[in-house]
Amino acid sequence: MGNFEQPTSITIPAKPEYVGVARLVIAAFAGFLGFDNETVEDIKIAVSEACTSAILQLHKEGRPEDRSVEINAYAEDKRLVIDIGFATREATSIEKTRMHLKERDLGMSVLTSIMDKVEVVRTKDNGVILRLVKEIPG
Amino acid sequence: MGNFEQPTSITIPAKPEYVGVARLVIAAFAGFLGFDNETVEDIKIAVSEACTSAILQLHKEGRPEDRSVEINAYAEDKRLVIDIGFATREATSIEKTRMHLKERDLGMSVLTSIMDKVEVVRTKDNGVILRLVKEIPG
Amino acid sequence: MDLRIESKEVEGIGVIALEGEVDVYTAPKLKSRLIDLVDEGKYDIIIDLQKVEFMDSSGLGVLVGGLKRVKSHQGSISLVVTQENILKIFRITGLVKVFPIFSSEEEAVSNIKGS
Amino acid sequence: MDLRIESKEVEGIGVIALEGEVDVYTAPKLKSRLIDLVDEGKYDIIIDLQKVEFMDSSGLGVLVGGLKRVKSHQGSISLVVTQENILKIFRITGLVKVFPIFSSEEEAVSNIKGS
Ligand SMILES: Nc1ncnc2c1ncn2[C@@H]1O[C@H](COP(=O)(O)OP(=O)(O)O)[C@@H](O)[C@H]1O
Ligand SMILES: Nc1ncnc2c1ncn2[C@@H]1O[C@H](COP(=O)(O)OP(=O)(O)O)[C@@H](O)[C@H]1O
Repeated sequence: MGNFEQPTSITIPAKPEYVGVARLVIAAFAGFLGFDNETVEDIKIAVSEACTSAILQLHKEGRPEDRSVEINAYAEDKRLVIDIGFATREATSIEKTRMHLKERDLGMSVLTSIMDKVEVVRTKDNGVILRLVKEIPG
Repeated sequence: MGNFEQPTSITIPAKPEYVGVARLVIAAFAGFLGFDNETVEDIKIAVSEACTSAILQLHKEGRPEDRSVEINAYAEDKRLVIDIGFATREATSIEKTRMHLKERDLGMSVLTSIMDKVEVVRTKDNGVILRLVKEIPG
Repeated sequence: MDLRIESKEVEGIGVIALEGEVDVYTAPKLKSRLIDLVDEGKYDIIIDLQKVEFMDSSGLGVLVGGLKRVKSHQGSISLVVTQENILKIFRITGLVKVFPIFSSEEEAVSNIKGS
Repeated sequence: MDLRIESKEVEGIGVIALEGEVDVYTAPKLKSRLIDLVDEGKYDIIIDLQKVEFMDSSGLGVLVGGLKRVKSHQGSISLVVTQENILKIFRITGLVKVFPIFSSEEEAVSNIKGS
Protein backbone atom coordinates (compact mmCIF):
# COMPACT_ATOMS: atom_id res chain seq x y z
CA MET A 1 0.00 0.00 0.00
CA GLY A 2 1.26 3.49 -0.83
CA ASN A 3 1.68 6.13 1.82
CA PHE A 4 -0.61 8.68 0.13
CA GLU A 5 1.28 11.66 1.46
CA GLN A 6 0.81 13.55 -1.78
CA PRO A 7 -2.67 15.04 -1.97
CA THR A 8 -5.45 13.68 -4.11
CA SER A 9 -7.34 16.76 -5.15
CA ILE A 10 -11.01 17.00 -6.12
CA THR A 11 -12.70 20.14 -7.38
CA ILE A 12 -16.49 20.29 -7.47
CA PRO A 13 -18.82 23.09 -8.54
CA ALA A 14 -20.25 24.88 -5.47
CA LYS A 15 -23.65 23.24 -5.96
CA PRO A 16 -25.64 21.05 -3.59
CA GLU A 17 -25.87 18.09 -5.97
CA TYR A 18 -22.07 17.70 -5.98
CA VAL A 19 -21.72 17.21 -2.22
CA GLY A 20 -22.63 13.56 -2.67
CA VAL A 21 -19.80 13.16 -5.16
CA ALA A 22 -17.31 14.68 -2.70
CA ARG A 23 -18.55 12.32 0.01
CA LEU A 24 -18.03 9.23 -2.08
CA VAL A 25 -14.64 10.34 -3.28
CA ILE A 26 -13.35 10.89 0.23
CA ALA A 27 -14.97 7.68 1.41
CA ALA A 28 -13.01 5.84 -1.27
CA PHE A 29 -9.81 7.55 -0.21
CA ALA A 30 -10.38 6.81 3.48
CA GLY A 31 -11.05 3.16 2.67
CA PHE A 32 -7.67 3.06 0.93
CA LEU A 33 -5.98 4.34 4.06
CA GLY A 34 -7.40 1.46 6.07
CA PHE A 35 -10.26 3.04 8.01
CA ASP A 36 -13.01 0.55 8.86
CA ASN A 37 -16.49 0.87 7.31
CA GLU A 38 -18.05 2.54 10.32
CA THR A 39 -15.38 5.22 10.42
CA VAL A 40 -15.62 5.69 6.67
CA GLU A 41 -19.34 6.39 7.14
CA ASP A 42 -18.48 8.94 9.83
CA ILE A 43 -15.94 10.62 7.59
CA LYS A 44 -18.58 10.83 4.84
CA ILE A 45 -20.80 12.77 7.22
CA ALA A 46 -17.96 15.09 8.20
CA VAL A 47 -17.09 15.82 4.56
CA SER A 48 -20.73 16.40 3.81
CA GLU A 49 -20.99 18.92 6.67
CA ALA A 50 -17.87 20.78 5.64
CA CYS A 51 -18.78 20.93 1.93
CA THR A 52 -22.32 21.99 2.78
CA SER A 53 -20.98 24.75 4.95
CA ALA A 54 -18.61 25.92 2.20
CA ILE A 55 -21.32 25.86 -0.45
CA LEU A 56 -23.86 27.68 1.71
CA GLN A 57 -21.31 30.36 2.53
CA LEU A 58 -20.48 30.81 -1.15
CA HIS A 59 -24.18 31.00 -1.97
CA LYS A 60 -24.63 33.77 0.58
CA GLU A 61 -21.89 35.72 -1.16
CA GLY A 62 -23.78 35.41 -4.41
CA ARG A 63 -23.01 34.22 -7.94
CA PRO A 64 -22.42 30.63 -6.84
CA GLU A 65 -22.56 29.29 -10.39
CA ASP A 66 -18.91 30.13 -11.14
CA ARG A 67 -17.62 29.10 -7.72
CA SER A 68 -16.04 25.85 -6.79
CA VAL A 69 -14.82 23.94 -3.77
CA GLU A 70 -11.45 22.21 -3.83
CA ILE A 71 -10.89 19.23 -1.59
CA ASN A 72 -7.42 17.89 -0.91
CA ALA A 73 -7.05 14.62 0.93
CA TYR A 74 -3.72 13.21 2.08
CA ALA A 75 -1.99 11.29 4.86
CA GLU A 76 0.35 13.11 7.24
CA ASP A 77 1.99 11.63 10.36
CA LYS A 78 -0.46 8.70 10.46
CA ARG A 79 -3.41 11.05 10.17
CA LEU A 80 -5.89 11.61 7.36
CA VAL A 81 -6.12 15.30 6.51
CA ILE A 82 -9.02 16.61 4.43
CA ASP A 83 -8.76 20.23 3.35
CA ILE A 84 -11.97 21.75 2.05
CA GLY A 85 -10.96 24.98 0.40
CA PHE A 86 -12.81 27.80 -1.32
CA ALA A 87 -12.10 31.36 -2.35
CA THR A 88 -14.22 33.95 -0.60
CA ARG A 89 -14.80 37.44 -1.91
CA GLU A 90 -14.11 39.31 1.29
CA ALA A 91 -10.97 39.93 3.32
CA THR A 92 -12.83 39.20 6.56
CA SER A 93 -13.61 35.78 5.25
CA ILE A 94 -12.06 33.76 8.02
CA GLU A 95 -14.14 35.43 10.71
CA LYS A 96 -17.21 35.06 8.51
CA THR A 97 -16.42 31.38 8.08
CA ARG A 98 -16.06 30.87 11.83
CA MET A 99 -19.35 32.70 12.42
CA HIS A 100 -21.03 30.75 9.66
CA LEU A 101 -19.87 27.48 11.19
CA LYS A 102 -21.14 28.51 14.62
CA GLU A 103 -24.56 29.36 13.18
CA ARG A 104 -24.73 25.89 11.73
CA ASP A 105 -24.58 24.47 15.23
CA LEU A 106 -26.00 21.06 14.33
CA GLY A 107 -23.47 20.69 11.55
CA MET A 108 -20.61 21.81 13.77
CA SER A 109 -21.45 19.42 16.58
CA VAL A 110 -21.55 16.56 14.09
CA LEU A 111 -18.25 17.67 12.56
CA THR A 112 -16.33 18.11 15.79
CA SER A 113 -17.55 14.91 17.38
CA ILE A 114 -16.60 12.83 14.35
CA MET A 115 -13.19 14.30 13.55
CA ASP A 116 -10.21 14.50 15.89
CA LYS A 117 -9.54 18.08 14.85
CA VAL A 118 -11.40 20.75 12.88
CA GLU A 119 -9.56 23.94 11.95
CA VAL A 120 -10.29 27.00 9.87
CA VAL A 121 -7.17 28.13 8.01
CA ARG A 122 -6.75 31.27 5.96
CA THR A 123 -4.82 31.05 2.70
CA LYS A 124 -3.50 33.80 0.48
CA ASP A 125 -6.07 35.56 -1.76
CA ASN A 126 -8.96 35.38 0.70
CA GLY A 127 -9.02 31.63 0.52
CA VAL A 128 -10.40 29.65 3.43
CA ILE A 129 -9.71 26.03 4.24
CA LEU A 130 -11.77 23.89 6.57
CA ARG A 131 -9.23 21.33 7.71
CA LEU A 132 -10.54 18.03 9.03
CA VAL A 133 -8.11 15.63 10.69
CA LYS A 134 -8.66 12.01 11.72
CA GLU A 135 -6.13 9.55 13.07
CA ILE A 136 -5.44 6.55 10.86
CA PRO A 137 -5.95 3.27 12.75
CA GLY A 138 -3.28 0.61 13.31
CA MET B 1 -30.83 14.24 -9.40
CA GLY B 2 -28.49 16.94 -10.72
CA ASN B 3 -27.41 16.97 -14.32
CA PHE B 4 -23.67 16.96 -13.54
CA GLU B 5 -22.72 18.92 -16.64
CA GLN B 6 -20.09 20.87 -14.75
CA PRO B 7 -16.96 18.78 -14.36
CA THR B 8 -15.89 17.12 -11.16
CA SER B 9 -12.13 17.30 -11.28
CA ILE B 10 -9.64 14.99 -9.58
CA THR B 11 -5.91 15.48 -9.61
CA ILE B 12 -3.66 12.62 -8.54
CA PRO B 13 0.13 12.37 -8.37
CA ALA B 14 1.47 10.42 -11.35
CA LYS B 15 2.19 7.38 -9.21
CA PRO B 16 0.90 3.82 -9.52
CA GLU B 17 -0.63 3.72 -6.04
CA TYR B 18 -3.03 6.54 -6.92
CA VAL B 19 -4.65 4.78 -9.88
CA GLY B 20 -6.90 2.92 -7.46
CA VAL B 21 -8.09 6.21 -6.02
CA ALA B 22 -8.95 7.53 -9.48
CA ARG B 23 -10.88 4.33 -10.23
CA LEU B 24 -13.01 4.59 -7.13
CA VAL B 25 -13.69 8.27 -7.64
CA ILE B 26 -14.93 7.78 -11.17
CA ALA B 27 -16.89 4.70 -10.11
CA ALA B 28 -18.67 6.85 -7.54
CA PHE B 29 -19.39 9.50 -10.15
CA ALA B 30 -20.68 6.96 -12.69
CA GLY B 31 -22.95 5.45 -10.04
CA PHE B 32 -24.40 8.91 -9.50
CA LEU B 33 -25.19 9.20 -13.18
CA GLY B 34 -27.24 6.00 -13.05
CA PHE B 35 -24.94 3.40 -14.61
CA ASP B 36 -25.63 -0.12 -13.32
CA ASN B 37 -23.02 -1.96 -11.22
CA GLU B 38 -21.69 -4.05 -14.08
CA THR B 39 -21.09 -0.98 -16.25
CA VAL B 40 -19.54 0.86 -13.31
CA GLU B 41 -17.07 -2.03 -12.99
CA ASP B 42 -16.28 -1.72 -16.69
CA ILE B 43 -15.75 2.02 -16.39
CA LYS B 44 -13.36 1.39 -13.48
CA ILE B 45 -11.27 -0.81 -15.75
CA ALA B 46 -11.28 1.82 -18.50
CA VAL B 47 -10.18 4.57 -16.10
CA SER B 48 -7.50 2.29 -14.73
CA GLU B 49 -6.18 1.62 -18.25
CA ALA B 50 -6.15 5.28 -19.21
CA CYS B 51 -4.49 6.45 -15.96
CA THR B 52 -1.95 3.65 -16.17
CA SER B 53 -1.12 4.67 -19.71
CA ALA B 54 -0.74 8.33 -18.67
CA ILE B 55 1.43 7.48 -15.67
CA LEU B 56 3.67 5.10 -17.63
CA GLN B 57 4.16 7.72 -20.36
CA LEU B 58 5.08 10.34 -17.77
CA HIS B 59 7.49 7.92 -16.11
CA LYS B 60 9.22 7.34 -19.45
CA GLU B 61 9.71 11.10 -19.75
CA GLY B 62 11.41 11.09 -16.36
CA ARG B 63 11.05 12.95 -13.08
CA PRO B 64 7.60 11.54 -12.42
CA GLU B 65 7.59 12.67 -8.80
CA ASP B 66 6.45 16.22 -9.61
CA ARG B 67 3.98 15.17 -12.29
CA SER B 68 0.28 14.73 -11.93
CA VAL B 69 -2.74 13.49 -13.85
CA GLU B 70 -5.94 15.51 -13.90
CA ILE B 71 -9.20 13.72 -14.45
CA ASN B 72 -12.37 15.61 -15.33
CA ALA B 73 -15.66 13.77 -15.34
CA TYR B 74 -18.93 15.28 -16.53
CA ALA B 75 -22.16 14.56 -18.36
CA GLU B 76 -22.68 15.90 -21.86
CA ASP B 77 -25.61 15.09 -24.18
CA LYS B 78 -26.59 12.03 -22.16
CA ARG B 79 -23.04 10.73 -22.23
CA LEU B 80 -20.45 10.38 -19.50
CA VAL B 81 -17.18 12.00 -20.55
CA ILE B 82 -13.98 11.25 -18.65
CA ASP B 83 -10.97 13.36 -19.61
CA ILE B 84 -7.64 12.04 -18.38
CA GLY B 85 -5.19 14.87 -18.89
CA PHE B 86 -1.49 15.31 -18.33
CA ALA B 87 1.23 17.71 -19.40
CA THR B 88 3.94 16.14 -21.49
CA ARG B 89 7.38 17.63 -21.94
CA GLU B 90 7.60 17.26 -25.68
CA ALA B 91 5.86 18.96 -28.57
CA THR B 92 5.37 15.63 -30.33
CA SER B 93 3.44 14.40 -27.36
CA ILE B 94 0.22 13.52 -29.13
CA GLU B 95 1.97 11.20 -31.56
CA LYS B 96 3.96 9.72 -28.67
CA THR B 97 0.73 9.19 -26.77
CA ARG B 98 -0.88 7.43 -29.73
CA MET B 99 2.21 5.26 -30.15
CA HIS B 100 2.34 4.56 -26.45
CA LEU B 101 -1.30 3.49 -26.47
CA LYS B 102 -0.70 1.18 -29.43
CA GLU B 103 2.23 -0.47 -27.66
CA ARG B 104 0.00 -1.18 -24.72
CA ASP B 105 -2.18 -3.29 -26.98
CA LEU B 106 -3.84 -5.27 -24.19
CA GLY B 107 -4.79 -2.03 -22.43
CA MET B 108 -6.07 -0.48 -25.63
CA SER B 109 -8.25 -3.43 -26.54
CA VAL B 110 -9.76 -3.35 -23.07
CA LEU B 111 -10.29 0.41 -23.27
CA THR B 112 -11.89 0.50 -26.69
CA SER B 113 -14.18 -2.45 -26.10
CA ILE B 114 -15.51 -0.99 -22.86
CA MET B 115 -16.02 2.63 -23.87
CA ASP B 116 -18.17 3.91 -26.73
CA LYS B 117 -15.42 6.27 -27.83
CA VAL B 118 -11.75 6.78 -26.98
CA GLU B 119 -10.00 9.89 -28.30
CA VAL B 120 -6.60 11.47 -27.88
CA VAL B 121 -6.91 15.26 -27.76
CA ARG B 122 -4.08 17.79 -27.74
CA THR B 123 -4.41 20.82 -25.49
CA LYS B 124 -2.32 23.98 -25.39
CA ASP B 125 1.07 23.72 -23.64
CA ASN B 126 1.82 20.16 -24.77
CA GLY B 127 -1.05 18.79 -22.77
CA VAL B 128 -2.66 15.56 -23.81
CA ILE B 129 -6.13 14.35 -22.92
CA LEU B 130 -7.33 10.78 -23.20
CA ARG B 131 -11.06 11.26 -23.61
CA LEU B 132 -13.31 8.33 -22.72
CA VAL B 133 -16.99 8.51 -23.60
CA LYS B 134 -19.81 6.21 -22.52
CA GLU B 135 -23.52 6.60 -23.12
CA ILE B 136 -25.66 7.11 -20.03
CA PRO B 137 -28.47 4.53 -19.85
CA GLY B 138 -32.18 5.36 -19.73
CA MET C 1 -28.06 8.72 -5.18
CA ASP C 2 -31.31 10.42 -4.59
CA LEU C 3 -34.06 10.73 -2.00
CA ARG C 4 -37.38 9.00 -2.59
CA ILE C 5 -40.27 10.16 -0.40
CA GLU C 6 -43.55 8.30 0.04
CA SER C 7 -46.42 9.56 2.16
CA LYS C 8 -49.46 7.70 3.40
CA GLU C 9 -52.06 8.04 6.13
CA VAL C 10 -52.37 5.54 8.99
CA GLU C 11 -55.31 6.07 11.39
CA GLY C 12 -55.29 9.79 10.62
CA ILE C 13 -51.56 10.11 11.15
CA GLY C 14 -49.33 11.36 8.35
CA VAL C 15 -46.53 8.86 7.65
CA ILE C 16 -43.57 9.77 5.48
CA ALA C 17 -41.17 7.01 4.42
CA LEU C 18 -37.76 8.06 3.15
CA GLU C 19 -35.35 6.04 1.04
CA GLY C 20 -31.90 7.16 -0.03
CA GLU C 21 -29.73 10.05 1.07
CA VAL C 22 -30.75 13.17 2.97
CA ASP C 23 -28.26 15.99 2.47
CA VAL C 24 -28.14 19.65 1.43
CA TYR C 25 -29.34 18.69 -2.06
CA THR C 26 -32.25 16.45 -1.13
CA ALA C 27 -33.34 17.95 2.22
CA PRO C 28 -35.44 20.73 0.57
CA LYS C 29 -37.65 18.02 -0.97
CA LEU C 30 -38.34 16.63 2.49
CA LYS C 31 -38.94 20.11 3.85
CA SER C 32 -41.61 20.92 1.27
CA ARG C 33 -43.29 17.56 1.80
CA LEU C 34 -43.46 18.25 5.54
CA ILE C 35 -44.90 21.71 4.91
CA ASP C 36 -47.53 20.19 2.62
CA LEU C 37 -48.58 17.72 5.33
CA VAL C 38 -48.94 20.48 7.92
CA ASP C 39 -50.92 22.56 5.43
CA GLU C 40 -53.26 19.58 5.00
CA GLY C 41 -53.84 19.69 8.75
CA LYS C 42 -51.66 16.73 9.72
CA TYR C 43 -49.95 17.73 12.95
CA ASP C 44 -48.96 14.27 14.20
CA ILE C 45 -46.36 13.00 11.79
CA ILE C 46 -44.26 9.84 11.65
CA ILE C 47 -41.10 9.89 9.59
CA ASP C 48 -39.74 6.46 8.74
CA LEU C 49 -35.98 6.65 8.23
CA GLN C 50 -35.31 2.91 8.04
CA LYS C 51 -34.28 3.03 4.39
CA VAL C 52 -32.14 6.14 4.72
CA GLU C 53 -28.56 5.33 3.80
CA PHE C 54 -27.06 8.69 4.61
CA MET C 55 -28.16 11.73 6.61
CA ASP C 56 -26.29 14.79 7.80
CA SER C 57 -27.27 17.97 9.61
CA SER C 58 -29.18 19.29 6.59
CA GLY C 59 -31.64 16.50 7.22
CA LEU C 60 -31.64 17.08 10.97
CA GLY C 61 -32.30 20.77 10.36
CA VAL C 62 -35.38 20.00 8.31
CA LEU C 63 -36.67 17.66 11.02
CA VAL C 64 -36.12 20.35 13.68
CA GLY C 65 -37.84 22.91 11.45
CA GLY C 66 -40.75 20.54 10.93
CA LEU C 67 -41.01 19.95 14.65
CA LYS C 68 -41.28 23.68 15.31
CA ARG C 69 -44.05 23.86 12.75
CA VAL C 70 -46.18 21.01 14.16
CA LYS C 71 -45.60 22.12 17.75
CA SER C 72 -47.28 25.42 17.04
CA HIS C 73 -50.37 23.21 16.41
CA GLN C 74 -49.74 20.99 19.47
CA GLY C 75 -48.54 18.25 17.12
CA SER C 76 -45.59 15.86 17.18
CA ILE C 77 -42.96 14.27 14.99
CA SER C 78 -42.01 10.66 15.73
CA LEU C 79 -39.16 8.89 14.00
CA VAL C 80 -38.61 5.28 13.04
CA VAL C 81 -34.90 4.52 13.03
CA THR C 82 -33.24 1.12 13.18
CA GLN C 83 -29.79 1.64 11.67
CA GLU C 84 -26.92 2.29 14.04
CA ASN C 85 -25.25 4.87 11.77
CA ILE C 86 -28.40 7.01 11.58
CA LEU C 87 -29.14 6.70 15.32
CA LYS C 88 -25.61 7.89 15.92
CA ILE C 89 -26.10 11.40 14.52
CA PHE C 90 -29.24 11.83 16.62
CA ARG C 91 -27.16 10.86 19.64
CA ILE C 92 -24.21 13.10 18.75
CA THR C 93 -26.45 16.12 18.36
CA GLY C 94 -28.59 15.42 21.40
CA LEU C 95 -31.68 15.14 19.18
CA VAL C 96 -32.51 11.75 20.72
CA LYS C 97 -34.00 13.84 23.51
CA VAL C 98 -36.01 15.98 21.13
CA PHE C 99 -37.61 13.30 18.95
CA PRO C 100 -39.30 10.12 20.17
CA ILE C 101 -37.55 7.34 18.23
CA PHE C 102 -39.20 3.97 17.55
CA SER C 103 -38.05 0.78 15.93
CA SER C 104 -41.19 0.26 13.82
CA GLU C 105 -44.04 2.24 12.33
CA GLU C 106 -46.59 0.27 14.38
CA GLU C 107 -44.87 1.20 17.63
CA ALA C 108 -44.86 4.84 16.66
CA VAL C 109 -48.57 4.75 15.72
CA SER C 110 -49.66 3.06 18.93
CA ASN C 111 -47.58 5.50 20.97
CA ILE C 112 -49.33 8.47 19.37
CA LYS C 113 -52.77 6.83 19.73
CA GLY C 114 -52.08 5.93 23.35
CA SER C 115 -51.01 9.41 24.40
CA MET D 1 -7.06 -1.97 -1.47
CA ASP D 2 -4.05 -4.13 -1.87
CA LEU D 3 -3.00 -7.43 -3.37
CA ARG D 4 -2.37 -10.42 -1.14
CA ILE D 5 -0.47 -13.32 -2.68
CA GLU D 6 -0.24 -16.82 -1.21
CA SER D 7 1.75 -19.62 -2.77
CA LYS D 8 1.62 -23.31 -2.01
CA GLU D 9 2.55 -26.56 -3.69
CA VAL D 10 -0.02 -29.17 -4.75
CA GLU D 11 1.34 -32.44 -6.16
CA GLY D 12 4.48 -30.66 -7.33
CA ILE D 13 2.51 -27.87 -9.01
CA GLY D 14 3.04 -24.26 -7.92
CA VAL D 15 -0.26 -22.68 -6.94
CA ILE D 16 -0.58 -18.93 -6.41
CA ALA D 17 -3.78 -17.58 -4.87
CA LEU D 18 -4.49 -13.87 -5.29
CA GLU D 19 -6.83 -11.72 -3.25
CA GLY D 20 -7.55 -8.05 -3.90
CA GLU D 21 -6.77 -5.79 -6.83
CA VAL D 22 -4.29 -6.36 -9.63
CA ASP D 23 -3.30 -3.11 -11.29
CA VAL D 24 -0.20 -1.13 -12.27
CA TYR D 25 0.66 -0.71 -8.59
CA THR D 26 0.26 -4.29 -7.43
CA ALA D 27 1.11 -6.23 -10.62
CA PRO D 28 4.91 -6.02 -10.03
CA LYS D 29 4.43 -8.02 -6.80
CA LEU D 30 2.76 -10.78 -8.78
CA LYS D 31 5.46 -10.62 -11.42
CA SER D 32 8.29 -11.13 -8.94
CA ARG D 33 6.43 -13.99 -7.26
CA LEU D 34 6.03 -15.69 -10.64
CA ILE D 35 9.72 -15.20 -11.39
CA ASP D 36 10.61 -16.73 -8.01
CA LEU D 37 8.50 -19.80 -8.75
CA VAL D 38 10.14 -20.31 -12.13
CA ASP D 39 13.57 -19.88 -10.53
CA GLU D 40 12.61 -22.60 -8.04
CA GLY D 41 12.00 -24.89 -11.01
CA LYS D 42 8.19 -24.77 -11.00
CA TYR D 43 7.14 -24.62 -14.63
CA ASP D 44 3.53 -25.77 -14.26
CA ILE D 45 1.75 -23.03 -12.38
CA ILE D 46 -1.85 -22.49 -11.34
CA ILE D 47 -3.00 -18.97 -10.55
CA ASP D 48 -6.22 -18.81 -8.56
CA LEU D 49 -8.00 -15.51 -9.30
CA GLN D 50 -11.25 -16.30 -7.51
CA LYS D 51 -10.72 -13.65 -4.85
CA VAL D 52 -9.55 -10.97 -7.24
CA GLU D 53 -11.91 -8.00 -7.12
CA PHE D 54 -10.30 -5.98 -9.84
CA MET D 55 -7.87 -6.66 -12.66
CA ASP D 56 -6.80 -4.64 -15.66
CA SER D 57 -4.26 -5.09 -18.44
CA SER D 58 -1.34 -4.61 -16.06
CA GLY D 59 -2.36 -7.90 -14.50
CA LEU D 60 -2.94 -9.52 -17.88
CA GLY D 61 0.50 -8.35 -18.99
CA VAL D 62 2.17 -10.06 -16.06
CA LEU D 63 0.29 -13.27 -16.80
CA VAL D 64 1.36 -13.15 -20.44
CA GLY D 65 4.95 -12.42 -19.36
CA GLY D 66 4.84 -15.37 -16.95
CA LEU D 67 3.50 -17.62 -19.66
CA LYS D 68 6.40 -16.75 -21.96
CA ARG D 69 8.78 -17.60 -19.14
CA VAL D 70 7.31 -21.04 -18.31
CA LYS D 71 6.86 -21.92 -21.99
CA SER D 72 10.61 -21.65 -22.53
CA HIS D 73 10.73 -24.57 -20.06
CA GLN D 74 7.80 -26.44 -21.68
CA GLY D 75 5.63 -25.38 -18.75
CA SER D 76 2.10 -23.99 -18.48
CA ILE D 77 -0.01 -21.45 -16.62
CA SER D 78 -3.58 -22.44 -15.74
CA LEU D 79 -6.05 -20.00 -14.24
CA VAL D 80 -8.95 -20.46 -11.85
CA VAL D 81 -11.60 -17.83 -12.53
CA THR D 82 -15.23 -17.89 -11.45
CA GLN D 83 -16.32 -14.23 -11.45
CA GLU D 84 -18.03 -12.89 -14.52
CA ASN D 85 -16.29 -9.49 -14.38
CA ILE D 86 -12.83 -11.07 -14.37
CA LEU D 87 -13.69 -13.61 -17.09
CA LYS D 88 -14.87 -10.68 -19.19
CA ILE D 89 -11.45 -9.06 -19.61
CA PHE D 90 -9.97 -12.39 -20.66
CA ARG D 91 -12.71 -12.61 -23.26
CA ILE D 92 -12.33 -9.01 -24.45
CA THR D 93 -8.61 -9.44 -24.97
CA GLY D 94 -8.82 -12.90 -26.54
CA LEU D 95 -6.72 -14.33 -23.70
CA VAL D 96 -9.35 -17.03 -23.07
CA LYS D 97 -7.66 -18.77 -25.99
CA VAL D 98 -4.20 -18.37 -24.48
CA PHE D 99 -4.82 -19.57 -20.91
CA PRO D 100 -6.73 -22.68 -19.91
CA ILE D 101 -9.36 -21.41 -17.44
CA PHE D 102 -10.90 -23.65 -14.77
CA SER D 103 -13.60 -23.14 -12.17
CA SER D 104 -11.69 -24.77 -9.31
CA GLU D 105 -8.15 -25.51 -8.25
CA GLU D 106 -8.86 -29.27 -8.25
CA GLU D 107 -9.99 -29.17 -11.86
CA ALA D 108 -6.84 -27.30 -12.85
CA VAL D 109 -4.62 -29.78 -10.97
CA SER D 110 -6.23 -32.88 -12.49
CA ASN D 111 -6.03 -31.34 -15.95
CA ILE D 112 -2.29 -30.79 -15.59
CA LYS D 113 -1.79 -34.27 -14.10
CA GLY D 114 -3.89 -35.86 -16.83
CA SER D 115 -2.03 -34.25 -19.71
N1 LIG E 1 -27.74 22.47 8.33
C1 LIG E 1 -28.17 22.96 9.50
N2 LIG E 1 -27.33 22.99 10.54
C2 LIG E 1 -27.74 23.44 11.71
N3 LIG E 1 -28.99 23.88 11.96
C3 LIG E 1 -29.83 23.87 10.97
C4 LIG E 1 -29.48 23.42 9.68
N4 LIG E 1 -30.55 23.55 8.88
C5 LIG E 1 -31.51 24.04 9.63
N5 LIG E 1 -31.11 24.24 10.90
C6 LIG E 1 -31.90 24.70 12.01
O1 LIG E 1 -33.08 23.96 11.97
C7 LIG E 1 -34.19 24.82 12.01
C8 LIG E 1 -35.05 24.62 10.79
O2 LIG E 1 -34.43 25.17 9.69
P1 LIG E 1 -35.09 25.12 8.25
O3 LIG E 1 -35.07 23.73 7.77
O4 LIG E 1 -34.39 26.11 7.41
O5 LIG E 1 -36.63 25.51 8.49
P2 LIG E 1 -37.30 26.95 8.54
O6 LIG E 1 -36.99 27.63 7.26
O7 LIG E 1 -38.71 26.60 8.70
O8 LIG E 1 -36.74 27.66 9.75
C9 LIG E 1 -33.70 26.24 12.10
O9 LIG E 1 -33.94 26.68 13.40
C10 LIG E 1 -32.21 26.16 11.82
O10 LIG E 1 -31.48 26.92 12.75
N1 LIG F 1 -0.07 -3.16 -19.40
C1 LIG F 1 0.22 -3.88 -20.48
N2 LIG F 1 -0.50 -3.73 -21.59
C2 LIG F 1 -0.24 -4.45 -22.65
N3 LIG F 1 0.72 -5.39 -22.73
C3 LIG F 1 1.46 -5.56 -21.67
C4 LIG F 1 1.27 -4.82 -20.49
N4 LIG F 1 2.17 -5.22 -19.58
C5 LIG F 1 2.88 -6.15 -20.18
N5 LIG F 1 2.46 -6.37 -21.43
C6 LIG F 1 2.97 -7.38 -22.35
O1 LIG F 1 3.04 -8.58 -21.65
C7 LIG F 1 4.34 -9.15 -21.78
C8 LIG F 1 4.98 -9.31 -20.43
O2 LIG F 1 5.39 -8.05 -19.95
P1 LIG F 1 6.13 -7.90 -18.57
O3 LIG F 1 5.16 -8.18 -17.47
O4 LIG F 1 6.75 -6.58 -18.55
O5 LIG F 1 7.20 -9.07 -18.51
P2 LIG F 1 8.68 -9.10 -19.10
O6 LIG F 1 9.39 -7.95 -18.45
O7 LIG F 1 9.18 -10.42 -18.65
O8 LIG F 1 8.58 -8.98 -20.58
C9 LIG F 1 5.16 -8.25 -22.66
O9 LIG F 1 5.27 -8.91 -23.89
C10 LIG F 1 4.35 -6.98 -22.80
O10 LIG F 1 4.30 -6.58 -24.14
